[in-house]
Amino acid sequence: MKLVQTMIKPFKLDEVKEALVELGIQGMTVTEVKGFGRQKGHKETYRGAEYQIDFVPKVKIELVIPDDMEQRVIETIVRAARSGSIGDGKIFVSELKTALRIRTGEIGDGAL
Amino acid sequence: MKLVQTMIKPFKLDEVKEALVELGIQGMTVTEVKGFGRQKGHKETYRGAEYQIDFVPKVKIELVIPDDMEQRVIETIVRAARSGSIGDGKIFVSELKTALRIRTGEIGDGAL
Amino acid sequence: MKLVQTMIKPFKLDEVKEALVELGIQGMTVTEVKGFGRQKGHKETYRGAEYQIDFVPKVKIELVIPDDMEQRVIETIVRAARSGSIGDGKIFVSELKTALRIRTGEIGDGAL
Amino acid sequence: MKQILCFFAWSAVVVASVFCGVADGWAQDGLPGAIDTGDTAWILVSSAFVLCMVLPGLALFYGGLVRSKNVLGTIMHTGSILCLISLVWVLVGYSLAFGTDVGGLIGGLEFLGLMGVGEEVYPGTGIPHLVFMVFQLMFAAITVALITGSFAERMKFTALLLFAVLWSVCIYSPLAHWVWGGGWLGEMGALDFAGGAVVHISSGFGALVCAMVLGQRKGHGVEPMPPHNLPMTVLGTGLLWFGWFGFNAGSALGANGGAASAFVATHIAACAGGIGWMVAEWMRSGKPTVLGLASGVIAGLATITPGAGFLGPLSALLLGLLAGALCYGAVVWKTKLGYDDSLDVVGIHGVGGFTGIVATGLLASVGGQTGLLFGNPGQLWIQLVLGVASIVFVMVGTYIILKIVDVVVGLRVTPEEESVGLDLSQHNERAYS
Amino acid sequence: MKQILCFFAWSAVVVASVFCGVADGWAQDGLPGAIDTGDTAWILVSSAFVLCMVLPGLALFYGGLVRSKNVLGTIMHTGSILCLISLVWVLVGYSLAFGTDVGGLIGGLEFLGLMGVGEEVYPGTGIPHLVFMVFQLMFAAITVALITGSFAERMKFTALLLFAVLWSVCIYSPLAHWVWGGGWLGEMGALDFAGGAVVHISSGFGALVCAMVLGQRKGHGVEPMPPHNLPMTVLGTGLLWFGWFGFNAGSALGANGGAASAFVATHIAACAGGIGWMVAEWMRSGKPTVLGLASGVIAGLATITPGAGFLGPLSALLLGLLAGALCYGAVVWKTKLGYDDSLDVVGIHGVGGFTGIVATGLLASVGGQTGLLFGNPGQLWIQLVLGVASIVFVMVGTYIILKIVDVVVGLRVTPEEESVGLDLSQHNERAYS
Amino acid sequence: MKQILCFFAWSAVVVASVFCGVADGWAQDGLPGAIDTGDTAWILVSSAFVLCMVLPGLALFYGGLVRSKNVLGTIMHTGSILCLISLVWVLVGYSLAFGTDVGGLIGGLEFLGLMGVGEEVYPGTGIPHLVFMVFQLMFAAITVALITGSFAERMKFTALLLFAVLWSVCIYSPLAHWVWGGGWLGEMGALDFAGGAVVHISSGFGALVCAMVLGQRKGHGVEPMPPHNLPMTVLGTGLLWFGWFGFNAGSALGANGGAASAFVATHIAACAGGIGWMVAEWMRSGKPTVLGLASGVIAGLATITPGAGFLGPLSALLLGLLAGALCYGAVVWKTKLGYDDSLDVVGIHGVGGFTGIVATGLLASVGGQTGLLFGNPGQLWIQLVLGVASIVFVMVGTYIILKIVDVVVGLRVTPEEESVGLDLSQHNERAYS
Ligand SMILES: Nc1ncnc2c1ncn2[C@@H]1O[C@H](COP(=O)(O)OP(=O)(O)O)[C@@H](O)[C@H]1O
Ligand SMILES: Nc1ncnc2c1ncn2[C@@H]1O[C@H](COP(=O)(O)OP(=O)(O)O)[C@@H](O)[C@H]1O
Ligand SMILES: Nc1ncnc2c1ncn2[C@@H]1O[C@H](COP(=O)(O)OP(=O)(O)O)[C@@H](O)[C@H]1O
Repeated sequence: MKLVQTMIKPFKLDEVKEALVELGIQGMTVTEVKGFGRQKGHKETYRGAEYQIDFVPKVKIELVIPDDMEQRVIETIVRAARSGSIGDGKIFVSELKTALRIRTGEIGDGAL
Repeated sequence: MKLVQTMIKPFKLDEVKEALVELGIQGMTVTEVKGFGRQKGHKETYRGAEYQIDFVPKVKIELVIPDDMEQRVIETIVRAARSGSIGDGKIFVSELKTALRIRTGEIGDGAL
Repeated sequence: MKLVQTMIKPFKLDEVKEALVELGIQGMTVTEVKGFGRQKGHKETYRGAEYQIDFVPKVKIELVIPDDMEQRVIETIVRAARSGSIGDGKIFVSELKTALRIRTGEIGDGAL
Repeated sequence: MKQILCFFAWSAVVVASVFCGVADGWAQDGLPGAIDTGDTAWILVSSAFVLCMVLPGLALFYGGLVRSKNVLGTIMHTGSILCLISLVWVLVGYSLAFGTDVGGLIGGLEFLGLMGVGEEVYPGTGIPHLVFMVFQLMFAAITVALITGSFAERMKFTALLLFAVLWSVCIYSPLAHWVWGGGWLGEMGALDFAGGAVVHISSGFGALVCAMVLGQRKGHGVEPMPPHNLPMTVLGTGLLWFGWFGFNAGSALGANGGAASAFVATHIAACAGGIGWMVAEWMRSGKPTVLGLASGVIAGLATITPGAGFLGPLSALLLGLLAGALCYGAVVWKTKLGYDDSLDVVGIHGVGGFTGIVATGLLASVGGQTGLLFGNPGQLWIQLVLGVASIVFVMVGTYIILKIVDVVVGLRVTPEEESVGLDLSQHNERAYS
Repeated sequence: MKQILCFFAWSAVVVASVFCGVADGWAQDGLPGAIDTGDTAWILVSSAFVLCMVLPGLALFYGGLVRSKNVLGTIMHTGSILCLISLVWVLVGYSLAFGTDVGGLIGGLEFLGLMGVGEEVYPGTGIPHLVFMVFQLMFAAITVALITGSFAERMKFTALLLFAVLWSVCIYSPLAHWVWGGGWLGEMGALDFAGGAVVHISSGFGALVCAMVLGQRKGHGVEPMPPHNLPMTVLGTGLLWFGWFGFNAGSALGANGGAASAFVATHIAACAGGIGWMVAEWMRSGKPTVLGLASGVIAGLATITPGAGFLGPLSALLLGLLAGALCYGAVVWKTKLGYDDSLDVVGIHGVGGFTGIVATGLLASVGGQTGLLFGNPGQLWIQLVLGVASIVFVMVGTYIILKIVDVVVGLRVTPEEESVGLDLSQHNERAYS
Repeated sequence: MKQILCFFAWSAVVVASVFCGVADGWAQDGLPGAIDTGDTAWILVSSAFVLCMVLPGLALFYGGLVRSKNVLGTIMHTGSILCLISLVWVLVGYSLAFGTDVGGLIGGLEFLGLMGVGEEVYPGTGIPHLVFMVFQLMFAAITVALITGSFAERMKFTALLLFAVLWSVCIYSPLAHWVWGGGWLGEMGALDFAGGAVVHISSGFGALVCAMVLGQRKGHGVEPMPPHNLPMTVLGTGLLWFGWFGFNAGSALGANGGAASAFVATHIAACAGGIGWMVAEWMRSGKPTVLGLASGVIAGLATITPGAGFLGPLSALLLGLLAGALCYGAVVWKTKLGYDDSLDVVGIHGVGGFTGIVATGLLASVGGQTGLLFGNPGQLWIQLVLGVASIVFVMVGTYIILKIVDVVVGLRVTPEEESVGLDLSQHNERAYS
């Protein structure tokens, strides 16, 4: 199994989710995060004091998938999340040892 | 060492924590996340417009443990987090290369 | 590539970020988390009822880096995040299979 | 469900249509001759102030104290009660409370649908009858809303509505009549300037019965249930305090010396209540808290309410300090008794209201009234009767109403709905997105 | 940009300096002889109440309904309009609305910069002229602020300022003159107690044109855009309700029977509006909501506004129920029409205001006025003229102004700015850190 | 600690008990003969309005500006001061400020514990003495609360309480006496309508000393410390504005032409202040901000305070614009000086108050007073004396008090407590769960 993590622009979340569901993905976990990268942040001003805020709001999706779906999942995410402008985000894939469904105790691909 | 990630129902957090502490776990990290899975979300209505919200609030626990505790930790989590209804969540385990305690510089199992 | 995760004290975030940027790191992802560890939490009192809160606010940084930077990154984090008091946090390192930049499709170290 | 709603909606429309022509014409023949513009201005303002106590005041005070999944449900309790009970008051409640006395027990029906309530001066005052009516309306609404704190986070919404209507008609209106509308308690000489018994004892002891009958929240005493937003509660506290000037000083029914005196006593008791609770908590648990200060202010305000027009400033100060410490004690003590009065209506309004009623019998010295310490021991006895009679009537009545409501629609949400929270399960809404 | 700002700032300073000596001296020769302190107290309070409706009331009501990235931008719309239009009113607007009538169409210029507006009694009342002026000022400010709900989350800030000034001077002031300032509609006998046409129709139908001209928000109808903070909206609702007592009952211009009557009708219609919307929503979509109750209250208040001083309590009740259900219908129906009136200004203020204007022609029975149902069929006709004339004038005028503003500074922010949100893109601020 | 608290609690009780019988009886013999109900209504309302400024107004205004770990601590500053200083005022402060003058410097002790302050008319007005007292009480409370903005996020809670009591008794009461209570500044003819010197200079320059003595917050100038909740600050701004009508127009002590004039000047200056700050910021940093508009409104209000009853509308407009721009400049300039006046009390209240005092000497033309520009050059000189004397007295006094407090309990929390935040470290509470 693979653990796919992807940081994307928040307003792309719905689109990416839909695309993955169409592909047959049945579960994912989403976290609100702040990203730092090439996309520059923004300035804020409070009573004349200016702050440079380097972190940009992003959404992180975590997705555990069977090995054979890796390629398709990556392609799907890229397709749905790309806007072409800086800050579209990254996909990181790593190996996963075990997955287990708490409710039933199922293990492995069946637990996803 | 292993990295155990588990997504559970928020109101189970205290129970799971207690059970893990009893087992001898001394550290963990908790994140509020939104989960998408078989458990269906809910509807919301605002001035006559209805939205289907697919994401359910979940809590993610991250736990780094020595290799030999893997089995016991998984069992403990399952026992404490199971309510038997859909949405009880998942446990994902992966390999970890290094752990280090910032304060002391200790490395490996001693850092946990 | 390596995935470095580190849980640190929130007020150390800026310092750690600066130090990593100096080292040449160009991206990272930050999440607000709650940590449980040796650092004890705190008490809260509401209308005479006292609650022991075990979780302490922490910040988690996720960082994907080329293999050869691992040592320098760890040292940099330790230097910037250490305050010497309990609760300074942990660094966890694991292997990463793939990294991909959504905008350009670049893969591997070039995507970071 | 739908049918019932339809039915209610339609009956309201029909009944209203019938009265419409009759009453609305009727109401206009009062002569505005002796209206005092200053008094009228003050009671109009006071009525608006009391509205501000209910919404947004109380709604946010309570809303901040619950968990975030229940904040809208909690606000909805107060909001829907305000709307519904206002209409009930206009149609029935006012007449039952302030219609011509029938046997010392209840008012007559001559003011149903506000027939005959117009712009003419209300006897004994310089304000139009309509102004008196609407000022009293706000009291009727807030009293029922106060109770909801005791069953927060678990009451079914339909049950709430039914309970509110029955309680207002069967408990509040009669009690208001007994004390203020020419009923037996008022005739006895009982003193309740702005509602220590009518408002605070009734809501406080009604709340006690509610907490006992509905039972604890899931997880009570096991999970921590900290307030989700204390600044919201502070905001509510501030608005309650602000509005309470209308509540108490408005009860003088004019912008006169009595109002001045009640205004000052109210403010002093609020401050002293806050300090009293803060110091007591500081001494017992080592730290003063914001919620403690806020709770003490409300305790002070509830306690001074019955005596606001009768106590001098230093008596108010003393009573306020006492109220703060006492209500803190009651709230701490509650945890030992095991009932789950979620937002401490009993400990603050029940205890505060009763204390105030008794204290008025001791300390009255202003507004032509005197208590035991100023040479009139009889008053204390009357006040005790007032307090005890209110408690007994309210507790028995509330119990019966709850049983009826339970049979008709059921009191509690399901455990599943309770863990999801009232916001989503009862209203399909989330507070924060 | 900078130059324009500089220029505006300096012209203001220069103009003001010139008037300063002249007008400020002038204003003082009124005799305070016949001032009634009670009436004055009430209208001072009412003016403050209406301020409270605008800020914090409306600002938070709207602010809670938008997404969190736009909350400051939304608040800023209301806040900056309040500041700017108040000054415009003082310099020009008041005179255009309430100066000596010129041909039934517009007021004269004698009150420019408040020249001659002093402490002397305003004719026909017991209050100083300045108090009348400032009470009216608050109405001028809130009307423009109401419109902003229709183009929330996408209007450019410079466009907003320019639009507000033009709209206030070219639409609000003339309309206020027509109805209240001695213009042709008032002369015709049109009844608009507190601004059903002048305030609610004008903002509601102005809003319709704005929504159509500006177009939908990015993602409208595709992404869910739930309110980011409903307790904030409830707080706004409560403050609007509270302030509306000043708005409506203050329109009696004294603390008299008329104020009493308007106060009661206002409260009843608010409550009935809340219940009406709640029941309608409950029946249609299965659950009552907090936002529904709040919206119904506002609908009830908007609808009773023109008739507050003319309707009896039961008529108010009936009208309120109707208003709640009707406005709910309008809001549901909107989604089918496809224009994006973001915060439902049309469905609530437009529909409510027009309904109220017509209902006044039917149900008037108080304050010396009668409607069709009380034997005066002519009034209904006049009311229809009032309603329709206001709609036509406002829609045409708003369209022209928007086109001008579009040419001069451009109406909408860029798509990029829109997805970042107004807070950061227009104001370099975030609401929550 | 506990003993000290015990001791304080008990002494309060004992002292109060003693006065109780004496004073509460005493207070009742005033004749309510010449009370004007309209004036009384207005000042009762005004007192409530000023309460609303303190809590929830100022508490939330400040609370929104700090980091979320300090919001309760910040609110607690204002809340506890309100409670405590109200009691201090009742027991001692009022008498020191408004008792019979002793040598132009201080009031006599005849009103200790409100002895002899009753329902009788206050000389020269139509309101009961108690109403005058409670209106002044609110001023005493808000002045001390304003200062807390300068040492937000780092003051020890015990130090705060001790500081507040000493400052109120030793600085506020004498200063109020000098200007309003028959003291030397008032006798000189100094004009301070509603507290430019007594309230704003005193809190602003007291704040300056506090910021300097306490030193910077940890991380000041290094970490960004953005406001954690700007809508909360906007809410506070709205409530402050609303309440300020009571503050300024209430200072006419009646519902008369003077109140009307002050009300209008207040509103205009607030609006102009907002615009002034907004435009200045827009020009300097490229974007107008919500916090800028809000700050400008407060600056305008603080600046018009001393002249509210003496300036005409266009003078108010001009002064407001100036106030906004000037205070913006002061706040920007502050960052260069290096002291950490966390919430800009100096830049807004200090600078605004002094500007207002001087401007009154220039622009006064209403209410029987004239300034330099209207032919009375002497007034400007008197105003300068008023401003400078207040500044010197307050700065020296505040410094001494801080040193005493530092010795007795220590001023600052520990660095550890500071990084945890005041909410948890001082009060064991968190604002949001
Ligand atoms: N090396 C990295 N490790 C972890 N997260 C990263 C890394 N680089 C980028 N990210 C995440 O991806 C987001 C997008 O990256 P950014 O460099 O801004 O844009 P782009 O991917 O278009 O080059 C960042 O906001 C951050 O959350
Ligand atoms: N494939 C997956 N990858 C990542 N997270 C998942 C995955 N499947 C489920 N989850 C997480 O587990 C939670 C529970 O899953 P769900 O399918 O709703 O219930 P159950 O585990 O009882 O079948 C989800 O809300 C989501 O957070
Ligand atoms: N075994 C673990 N697995 C996951 N996270 C951990 C683990 N141990 C500690 N942490 C994280 O590191 C933080 C600091 O740990 P703690 O034991 O409090 O201090 P220290 O690192 O100084 O011993 C914790 O708050 C938690 O977020």
